[in-house]
Amino acid sequence: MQTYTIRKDEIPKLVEALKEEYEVFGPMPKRTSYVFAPVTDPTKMNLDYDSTIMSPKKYYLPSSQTLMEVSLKNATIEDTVKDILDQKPKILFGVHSCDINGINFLNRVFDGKYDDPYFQAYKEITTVIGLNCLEPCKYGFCRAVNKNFVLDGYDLFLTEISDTHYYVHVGSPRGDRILTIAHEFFKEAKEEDGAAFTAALHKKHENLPVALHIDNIHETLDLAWDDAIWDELGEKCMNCGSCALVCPTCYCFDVQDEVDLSISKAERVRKWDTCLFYDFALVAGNHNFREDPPARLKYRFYHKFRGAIHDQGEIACTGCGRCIDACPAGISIKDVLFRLQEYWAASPTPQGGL
Amino acid sequence: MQVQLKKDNEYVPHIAKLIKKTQMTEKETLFEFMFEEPEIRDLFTYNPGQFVQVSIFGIGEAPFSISSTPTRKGVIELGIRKTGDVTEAIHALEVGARSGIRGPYGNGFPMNKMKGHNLLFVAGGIGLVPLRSVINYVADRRDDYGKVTIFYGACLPEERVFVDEIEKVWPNIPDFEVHQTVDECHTTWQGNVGVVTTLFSVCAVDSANTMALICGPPVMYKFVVRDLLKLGFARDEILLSLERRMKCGIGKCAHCQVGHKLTCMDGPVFTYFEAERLMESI
Amino acid sequence: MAKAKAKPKVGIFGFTGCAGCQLNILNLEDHIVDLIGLIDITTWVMAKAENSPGPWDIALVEGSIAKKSEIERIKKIRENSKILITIGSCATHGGLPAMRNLRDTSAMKKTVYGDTTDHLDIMDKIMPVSHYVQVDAALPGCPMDKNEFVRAVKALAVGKTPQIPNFAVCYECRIRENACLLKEGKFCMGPVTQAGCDALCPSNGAVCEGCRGPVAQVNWGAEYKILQELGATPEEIKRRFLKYCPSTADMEEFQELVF
Amino acid sequence: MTSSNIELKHIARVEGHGSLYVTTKGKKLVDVKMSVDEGARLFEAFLVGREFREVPEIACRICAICSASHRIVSTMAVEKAMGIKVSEQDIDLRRLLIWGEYIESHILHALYLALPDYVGHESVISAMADFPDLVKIALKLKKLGNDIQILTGGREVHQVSVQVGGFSIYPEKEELEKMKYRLIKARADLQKCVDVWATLDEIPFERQTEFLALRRDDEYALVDGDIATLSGIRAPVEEYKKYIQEKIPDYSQAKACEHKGEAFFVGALARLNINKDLLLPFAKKVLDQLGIKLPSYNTFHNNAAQLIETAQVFEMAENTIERLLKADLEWHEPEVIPKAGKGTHITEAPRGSLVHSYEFDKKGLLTKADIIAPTTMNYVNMEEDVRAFFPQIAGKNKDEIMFNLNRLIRAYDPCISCSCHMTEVI
Ligand SMILES: Cc1cc2nc3c(=O)[nH]c(=O)nc-3n(C[C@H](O)[C@H](O)[C@H](O)COP(=O)(O)OP(=O)(O)OC[C@H]3O[C@@H](n4cnc5c(N)ncnc54)[C@H](O)[C@@H]3O)c2cc1C
Ligand code: SF4
Ligand code: SF4
Ligand code: SF4
Repeated sequence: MQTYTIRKDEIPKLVEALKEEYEVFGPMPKRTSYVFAPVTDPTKMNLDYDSTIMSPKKYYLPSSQTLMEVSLKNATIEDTVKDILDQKPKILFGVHSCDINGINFLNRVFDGKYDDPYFQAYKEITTVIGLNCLEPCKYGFCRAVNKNFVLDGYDLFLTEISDTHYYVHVGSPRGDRILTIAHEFFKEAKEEDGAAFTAALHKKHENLPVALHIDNIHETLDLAWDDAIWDELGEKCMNCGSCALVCPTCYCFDVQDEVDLSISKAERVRKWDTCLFYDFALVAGNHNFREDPPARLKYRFYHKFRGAIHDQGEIACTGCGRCIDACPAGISIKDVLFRLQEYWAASPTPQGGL
Repeated sequence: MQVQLKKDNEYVPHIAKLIKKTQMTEKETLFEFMFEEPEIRDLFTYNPGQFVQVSIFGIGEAPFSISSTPTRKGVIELGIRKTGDVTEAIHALEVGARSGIRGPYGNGFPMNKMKGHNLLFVAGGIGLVPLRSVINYVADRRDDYGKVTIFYGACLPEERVFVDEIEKVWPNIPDFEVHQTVDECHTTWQGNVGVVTTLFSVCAVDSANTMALICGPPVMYKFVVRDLLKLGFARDEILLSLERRMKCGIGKCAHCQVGHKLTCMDGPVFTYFEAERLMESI
Repeated sequence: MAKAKAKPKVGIFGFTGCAGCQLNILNLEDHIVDLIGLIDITTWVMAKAENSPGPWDIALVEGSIAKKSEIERIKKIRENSKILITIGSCATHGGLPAMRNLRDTSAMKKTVYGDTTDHLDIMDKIMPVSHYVQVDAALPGCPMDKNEFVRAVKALAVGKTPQIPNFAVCYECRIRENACLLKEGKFCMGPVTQAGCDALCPSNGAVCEGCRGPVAQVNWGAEYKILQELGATPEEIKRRFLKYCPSTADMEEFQELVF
Repeated sequence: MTSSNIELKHIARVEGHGSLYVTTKGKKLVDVKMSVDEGARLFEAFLVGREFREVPEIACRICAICSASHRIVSTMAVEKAMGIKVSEQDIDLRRLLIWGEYIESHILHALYLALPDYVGHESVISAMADFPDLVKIALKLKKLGNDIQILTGGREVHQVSVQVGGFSIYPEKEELEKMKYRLIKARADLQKCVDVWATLDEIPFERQTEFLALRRDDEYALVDGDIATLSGIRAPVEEYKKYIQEKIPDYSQAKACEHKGEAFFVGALARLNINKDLLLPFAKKVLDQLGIKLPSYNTFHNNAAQLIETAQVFEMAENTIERLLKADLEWHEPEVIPKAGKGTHITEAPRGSLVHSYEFDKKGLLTKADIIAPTTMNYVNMEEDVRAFFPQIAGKNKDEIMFNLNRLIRAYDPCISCSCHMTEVI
């Protein structure tokens, strides 16, 4: 497998070069934090970012999206899949492993017996340039959930091997395409680069220790159904939904019809929804399957660590830590998992913290 | 069995015309829809217990169980209660109006597995809508199934749906037995009074080689199941159709998650054995 | 398919308030022409000289009921309208003027007008419009959000119930990708406030002041703890909780709080 | 002779609820009473005990139409009380916000509320059918004003980003550039409105009165300056009580303002009369085109004055943006420490001088507030104008009298909600 290196200080030039063919998005500063945003000024893109407020799921499942337009006169329906495919191709620059895993998880949801043509269209037009995390981020615990590495889901993947260089893996023909149009920035990796890459991985594993084991989490949850922790958390949680919105694997959505002011056209719009909201399990006749706010918080955990195993074959958490950062009440999923772990006696806890 | 209608975009409904409206009660009406495209009309088939998503463009979309039986092709019958925006808009449709239908979704009842068994139907109120599909299916394939007992309960006599079939059609089918009850006493009502479980004392139910199919308001399940278990029904001989909020119908939006399963994909029909293991199911 | 009903007759009424919600209708520069095509505004004293005495299909009511004569007026409007919608926090929750509910109104009158106050028609307590008449939908906010208003009008025009977000401002704040201000140590009311404004204030770097009123199933206790940990005094928290919607002091959930 | 009453109940197309009661005997006018039908909100009372940071946020809710002015004057009064200095770019951003408010408010008043009378329509809504192009231009101009307020204040009504000590967010430079471009392009639109106005029939009317407005020597004063009158008084704003006296006239219970025991006028015409020497070229051109001789004592000229001022703030806005684009615009958290103190500030709201005066205790809680809004100041003048104008229309039928009185009151652009401490008359 051919690998490459690229100079860090050439990244802004690379971005400029790619802009002709692609719309480039990357971690850009916003007030006290970072967000994935159009890289208007490539010198402002910061690949040393800790985390972003929102995960890149927004490029695959926008927070609000028109699914189809219906003419109310003659009921002709036009979906918007083609509009997505017609967009300028996108590059997501500097996506961490946890987020690539998040996209892979969503792909499991939006594929299957019924595939979701919108998600698939976004996937079609999006090139992902991944970025290895060699240092832990403030709230993340990716290694505890085995999401600090990726097997696939990226087109190029960068690993910092020195103060001046990244090591580059090519993950797909789409990644190859970038090498073709911007070949002047990529050098074929030499032997010592390969050695530096191995050293970088070592460093990564030293830097991302793990004290949390979630192998038996679904069984742990079985045991914890009546635990006091849910009431305790329920008291703190304001069901504001922040955790679910920023999460790279939360995908619940609502669908609504909206008409235009001349009432000649209707749009069917899907919008992010969260299981923490009052309406989420509310049905006609005002029957609510999860009326109590704490029941909804608890449900989020059960869906992530139990339901998702059934539906998608893996837990719905990549350990990105965003929900911890986002929660105004200071609820930490990591702490909750630690506490639940105590339930499961057989789960050994090695020395050293997370 | 089922032919899957293959579509590029599962979210886009097919256009269907309302061809008949029959008011059943103050709030419930039976709607007969027919797909506009003949091709879809031919291909569209379903399993009793499955549901479709009906669109009133500009208002919204909502799930409804198919109340007709696939043994009688042509129209899709939906028995719909007026409770909110979409259902009110459906009720306001005039014959000839076009709306959207997509589906069928969900698993439906295990019609093959049920072959050769006696069947006990326990329906509450509008819960008869999906069960009617099974009942008429069984009526049309009479040889495949054993004895049929139908328990139907409603709050008030005037709130019963499909009264004609309950009173005139089904009792006349060989080996069919129908019992009804209402919750509240009513002067013109001659029949049984009490919740649907009181019918267990009116009519002896033999659990041997019998499967029970239940559909009704959420509160009903607990009590009916308790009685069925007492009568000796095995947990997997009791079939329930669950209701949850639904948006997509195809396993994406996650609203209908119950325990670790999805009502729209793994259900809406579950055996009691399964349902018992699904947290918060009933 | 949604069918456009005959153009509904709409009356827009101002009670005691700053007229900001009515002004926000005028501020719909991009939509006003279409809006006039969709509804027939037969009464609107602020913008029209010729005004119909009713009846109306939809009455939009702004402002608080701050004097006795306004009670009669609102009742009359209700009798003559099929649908009555409150616009803004004054009409929906009593608004800022209802701060008097928590104080001694006669002393307040004295502060403003001196000793001769007997002839004034000033009610001691300001209640939401829903206290006096049935309200079919509410578009809260100080001022009401003009986009939410357009959505509501469109919904009504096709016979749909206007959507009231049963979730907190944080939903919109997250979607607009703001870093949480509570995490910056600022006293944001977003988690206990009903969404619908597109998290306007946090997106402008300012805390949510709670102008849209409490969200469904509000968890004031949790917000109280957070603010306290950030250094707010109980009096300060109470002031914040009741600023735009002092009438919520009557809510059971509020009375359970210990200040 | 029997006396009869003319009641303009709920004067239409003004902001807030006001009524005018005129009693006549034959063709003679006996009594004029302006009344405020708005319920009292007791702002000055419920501001007491609030924290200094939220005072401007609450105070701007006195009136939506001049919420930006209320927000700024209140913020500046608080800052004066606490001795807080803000940066040059903060000052410029606040000024830009006010220019936006002027555009929006003057266009709203002159073209939406006042103009329909001149062209035979009951409202701008009905005028849409006959004058679609003009209405479209008016909408566009109004939107421009609002967009400037959104850009600098976060919202067109009740701004959010103006904070004591600075701002909670700054606009992007690109957005400012775009706004400047829009302003330059919109000059042509404003010109079209002026062209239309120039063709309207003038209503002849004159009454000698005093005019009061802010004045500074380097600029057409709108955001700060000294108190000035046309008759030549000039004094610092802190001395406002000497020149603006609140009293309860013996014929009514309303609080109203007088200057040296006489009625006086505040608003666009007052500013123009007092600051005519400081108009920028665009505004000067508009003034010339409309052919108004200054000083003017014709209240109806107030609407034309609004258009002239709109031209003035167009140019001021362009200049302010120009200066802002040269600043760094790096946002910083406002730093403020509460302190006991007194602070008074006056700005010119679009409809006239606006006074906010506060006292705070050392925790930064407000102990006293005095707010005088322009409509309160104009109140006595309005009644005097009605008396002076009446003979001119006394011969007309009742409908026409009402129509003309309505117009006169509307010429003031009264904002009755903002009269935060007017009491009822009747
Ligand atoms: C599998 C299934 C089969 C159903 N079969 C029938 C039937 O045969 N006849 C019938 O009258 N009703 C049936 N329902 C219930 C029916 O879907 C609701 O009455 C309907 O969604 C109410 O929509 P609305 O817009 O009128 O009400 P609103 O309360 O305004 O609902 C708004 C939205 O909420 C969701 N929603 C509300 N209530 C329900 C609900 N009970 N179930 C799922 N989603 C809901 C829908 O997405 C709907 O679009 C069924 C529901 C499910 C899940
Ligand atoms: S649950 Fe929290 S930590 Fe896990 S993936 Fe979602 S946001 Fe990240
Ligand atoms: S800033 Fe306020 S509204 Fe936004 S997430 Fe934080 S608490 Fe919620
Ligand atoms: S963010 Fe809060 S204060 Fe601001 S408009 Fe929304 S609800 Fe009102």
